[in-house]
Amino acid sequence: MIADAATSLDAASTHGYLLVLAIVVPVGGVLIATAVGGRTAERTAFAVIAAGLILGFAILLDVWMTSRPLAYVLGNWAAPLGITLRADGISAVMLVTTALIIAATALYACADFTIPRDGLEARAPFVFWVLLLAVWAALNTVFLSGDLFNLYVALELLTFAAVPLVALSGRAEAITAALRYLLFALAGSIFYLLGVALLYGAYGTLDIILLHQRIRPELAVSLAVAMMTAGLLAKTALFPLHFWLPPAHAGAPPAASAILSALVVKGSFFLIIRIWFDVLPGSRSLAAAQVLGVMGAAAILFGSIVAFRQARLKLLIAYSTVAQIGYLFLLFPLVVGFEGSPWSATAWTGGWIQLVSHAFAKAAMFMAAGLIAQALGHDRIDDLGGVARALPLTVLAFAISGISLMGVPPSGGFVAKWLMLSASVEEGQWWWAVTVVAGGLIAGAYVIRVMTRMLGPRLELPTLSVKVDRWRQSLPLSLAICAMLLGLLPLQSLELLQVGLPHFLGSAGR
Amino acid sequence: MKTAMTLLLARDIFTIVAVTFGAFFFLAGTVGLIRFPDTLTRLHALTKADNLGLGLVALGLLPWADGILALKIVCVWVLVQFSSSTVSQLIARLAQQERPQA
Amino acid sequence: MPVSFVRRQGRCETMDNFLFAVAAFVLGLLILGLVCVLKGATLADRMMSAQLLGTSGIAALLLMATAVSEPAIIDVALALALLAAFASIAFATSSGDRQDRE
Amino acid sequence: MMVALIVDVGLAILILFVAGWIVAVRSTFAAVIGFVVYGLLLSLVWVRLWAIDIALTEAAIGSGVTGALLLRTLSRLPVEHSERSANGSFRFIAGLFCAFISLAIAMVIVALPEPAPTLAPEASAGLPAVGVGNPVTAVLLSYRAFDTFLEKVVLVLALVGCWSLAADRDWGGTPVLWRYSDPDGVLKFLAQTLPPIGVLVAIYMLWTGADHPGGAFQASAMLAAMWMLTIVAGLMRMPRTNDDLLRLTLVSGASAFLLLGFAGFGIVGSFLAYPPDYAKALIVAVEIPMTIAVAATLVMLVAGPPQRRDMS
Amino acid sequence: MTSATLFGLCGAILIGLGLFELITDPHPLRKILGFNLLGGGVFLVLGVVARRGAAAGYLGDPVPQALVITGIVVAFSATALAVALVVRLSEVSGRVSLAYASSEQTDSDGAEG
Repeated sequence: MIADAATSLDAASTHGYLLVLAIVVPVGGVLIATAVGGRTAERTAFAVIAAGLILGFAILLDVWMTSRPLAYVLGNWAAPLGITLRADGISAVMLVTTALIIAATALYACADFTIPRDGLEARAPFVFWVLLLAVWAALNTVFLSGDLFNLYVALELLTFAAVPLVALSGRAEAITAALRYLLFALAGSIFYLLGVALLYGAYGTLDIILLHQRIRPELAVSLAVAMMTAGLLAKTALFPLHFWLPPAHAGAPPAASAILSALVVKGSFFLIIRIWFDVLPGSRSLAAAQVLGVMGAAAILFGSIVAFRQARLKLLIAYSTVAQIGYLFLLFPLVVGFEGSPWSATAWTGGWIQLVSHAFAKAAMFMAAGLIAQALGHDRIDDLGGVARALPLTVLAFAISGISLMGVPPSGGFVAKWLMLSASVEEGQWWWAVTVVAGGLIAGAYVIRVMTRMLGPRLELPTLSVKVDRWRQSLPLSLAICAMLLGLLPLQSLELLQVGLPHFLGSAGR
Repeated sequence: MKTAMTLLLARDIFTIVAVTFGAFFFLAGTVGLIRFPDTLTRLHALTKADNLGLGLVALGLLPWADGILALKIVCVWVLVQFSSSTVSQLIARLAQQERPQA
Repeated sequence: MPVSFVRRQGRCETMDNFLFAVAAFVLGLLILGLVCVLKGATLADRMMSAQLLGTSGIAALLLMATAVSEPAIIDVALALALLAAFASIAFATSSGDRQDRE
Repeated sequence: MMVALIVDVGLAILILFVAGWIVAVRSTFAAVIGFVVYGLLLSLVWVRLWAIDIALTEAAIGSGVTGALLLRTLSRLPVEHSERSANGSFRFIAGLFCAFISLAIAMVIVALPEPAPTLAPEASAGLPAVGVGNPVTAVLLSYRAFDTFLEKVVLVLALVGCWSLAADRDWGGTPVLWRYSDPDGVLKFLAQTLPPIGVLVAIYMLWTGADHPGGAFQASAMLAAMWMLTIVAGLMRMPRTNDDLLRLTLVSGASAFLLLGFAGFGIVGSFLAYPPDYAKALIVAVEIPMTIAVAATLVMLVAGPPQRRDMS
Repeated sequence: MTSATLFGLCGAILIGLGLFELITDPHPLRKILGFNLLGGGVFLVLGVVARRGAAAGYLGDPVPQALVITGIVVAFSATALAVALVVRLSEVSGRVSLAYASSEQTDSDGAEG
């Protein structure tokens, strides 16, 4: 498939302009919102969201129908001199996931970040709406760009959009968390850039497909990929580089936490996948993949256990993100270990379902936690008693997302973990299977711990400090249901995930 | 032919002499900076010597540049002269403010 | 527009080497002076380092520009002349601001 | 050329010395000054690597604007108390780790392929279609214009992020650069005489950037420095952050790019493509708002979040 | 050894020094300086790649040169944002330190909005 794409490198697809629009529309929104400010920021955001949803689905549909990646050559300058945008199966899936979650978050955030009727611009709403669009623009660029340096600029765009969201509350802890996050992210992207520099020095191109054709196994490549991976791991917050994540994600406003945990960390993960499976030639190092797998396994166990011990709901959810990121990295040993076997395709599909279902479930969880904290005025887990009666839909949303995180059928999390489990057993890498099961059990423990408190009898009457609208409660619920529905998708449709990929996978997913 | 050669030689010698003297003034400025006892005298040593040094270096390089480029070199020198003389006044003021405390 | 250096009109490699060597010499002095200045405790001393920086850097750039016959390097020197002045002013005035505050 | 190599060795040693100084020195103020020196030396290195465009950028940013930014920061922080991480063994292990990384990079650099792969011929071949003579400008504004476009957005976002750190009540207020009493009027004199020259030089750089080293970003840094000078001297006022004109100016660079991109859609059939006959004119046309926008952004970034100090 | 290789090695060492400062110095402003040292080293490596790619009458490959210019602008923006965070942190908490106030869990009420 990659060979096909390369021969047609200069021929832009008929609907390639969709890719440009997917990036440029949110960027235009950022510019308009910044320039005009006031109430326009919010209105622009919703106009962009409507357009973005349409664009996302249009791209997905095109890739699905044609089973070929979309491509667009910017400025008519073909690679290696110019930049090409490409959408393969995984980009299309991520585009739609992002659009849906951003849309839900925007609806959710309306109540928190309304711009006052008098039209006077206020700090938090202005910053939130501008940066929401900026995060989206950055993520879409990460998913669509086919050029390693352009991806660096996109990564920085993502950082610059995400860090102020963390600091939005203005409290000292939030600012500390934001500063730590920024320093980690900057160090990460500068090492990514170093890898890009070394690859250019060795092969004279930044285009992913051209690089794939030219690259040979040698020292420069190993070092460059190691640098890039290490840098991106710091941004993805894989154990043991996760320290910045829990305070940053827990300290942000709930709408921002949802975006950060569900989407932003996935941006850098997506890039690691690009480098490992699109840039590198067939011979990937199994040893390096095993190292990533071990770090992922450690993240699962560590993150789950620490999550279980948290006293505050938002921190629990943030540590659960650390753990769930770990699952994504099991993809490396499972896919690299048995390239060409159908089981590697199984693991591949499992990894992506995990990513998407975690995105939905985690966004839903943070939103639910935000509503609970708003209603009760706190988010101490021990004092959640009786909240189920006050906010039934919210608690239901939390429960459904919890089911997906645990990996109980019929959720998306279940399918993901089941596919990974079967791949690791069939490939004889049973230790990953043990980790997956253990992680699921601990996740069950922390979700059940929270649920028993929520459902349990109240010790005292929960005093609702704020009344929460029912439609607002329905937003996390609908995201949670999305995570659930992923488990019911017919698996044939998941071949979309392999469109445009190098043929390292076996015939088809099972 | 011979005069041309002499002229070229004279140009070389001019450059070497001017640039060497320029470098010498830079050296003198630095020595002053190290050896002089208090801030104001150090400031004096540094600014005077360095600006003279830069002027001589620029002068020595002029024969190798033609037209607008020579003008640019002169501009650079004038600009440095101008800004450094005023900035050193700012520094001197600060040094005076500091003195009672120091 | 004759914006160029007089290329190779009787200029020998020795001259280029000489100019290079002077550039290196000036840079060496720069570091020497800088270490001394930074050891000094007063703000004024530290600000002098900015001055020193500007003049020496510009001199080195002029010398290098001539040695390699690249007129665009003079533009770098021109930019530096203006921006070094700005940096010195920032040093002098913002540090004063700090003193006033405390 | 033996002497040139010796100069390069000397330059490399100087840079490493200054970098070591920045790491080792206790006083943060001294480290900041060291960093300005580092920028200057780097721009000399860029000259030696025949990258004059980068040398100009580094001189403008490294010694000018970053210096002002860091100094302003120092003047706003409480007096430093140098706390060193006492953990010697941690420092030792970190040192070993960093040395290992340096070594690995060095090994790869020494082993880079010969002859080196390059896009210089392609860049050169494309120049007639772009209409400019400076290949770096062609890369920045045509071949990889999308990078430059996103980079302008990065600048806008950095500023929004910076403003987001204001206190709620200060939103829409005016950022403060720093104040200087200027008893002798020396600063006023400088602020009246230097900026005209600086603006001329900026225009020259923008203009010459099409065919020779120079360009929009270097010109913006120059404009920004001159603008800050007049503000510090009290000759101009800092604009309010909710000023409509300021907001429009800040986004005008990226917006001009966006419009140009869509024009390319309509006229040439590709986003960010230039019609061949008007390429150079369009490039200059987009560079002018870009220069002003970036200059304004740089000034606002140095000044920091808005404040409302009604008492002064 | 050519000048390009020499500066490449210089860049490699700068990367190590910058990373060391970034990891070990507790003062956030010094960490930011460390990041900039590191960035300078990485840009130098790119510049060396450019210089080695001299061809077609150019003394360097213009593509990596342009990348460095973009990179410098991005690094400056990053520095400005980081520095603003440091200043705000010291205004809000009176400290210039990356350590959290108490333990990781703060004892504030945890309510948002």
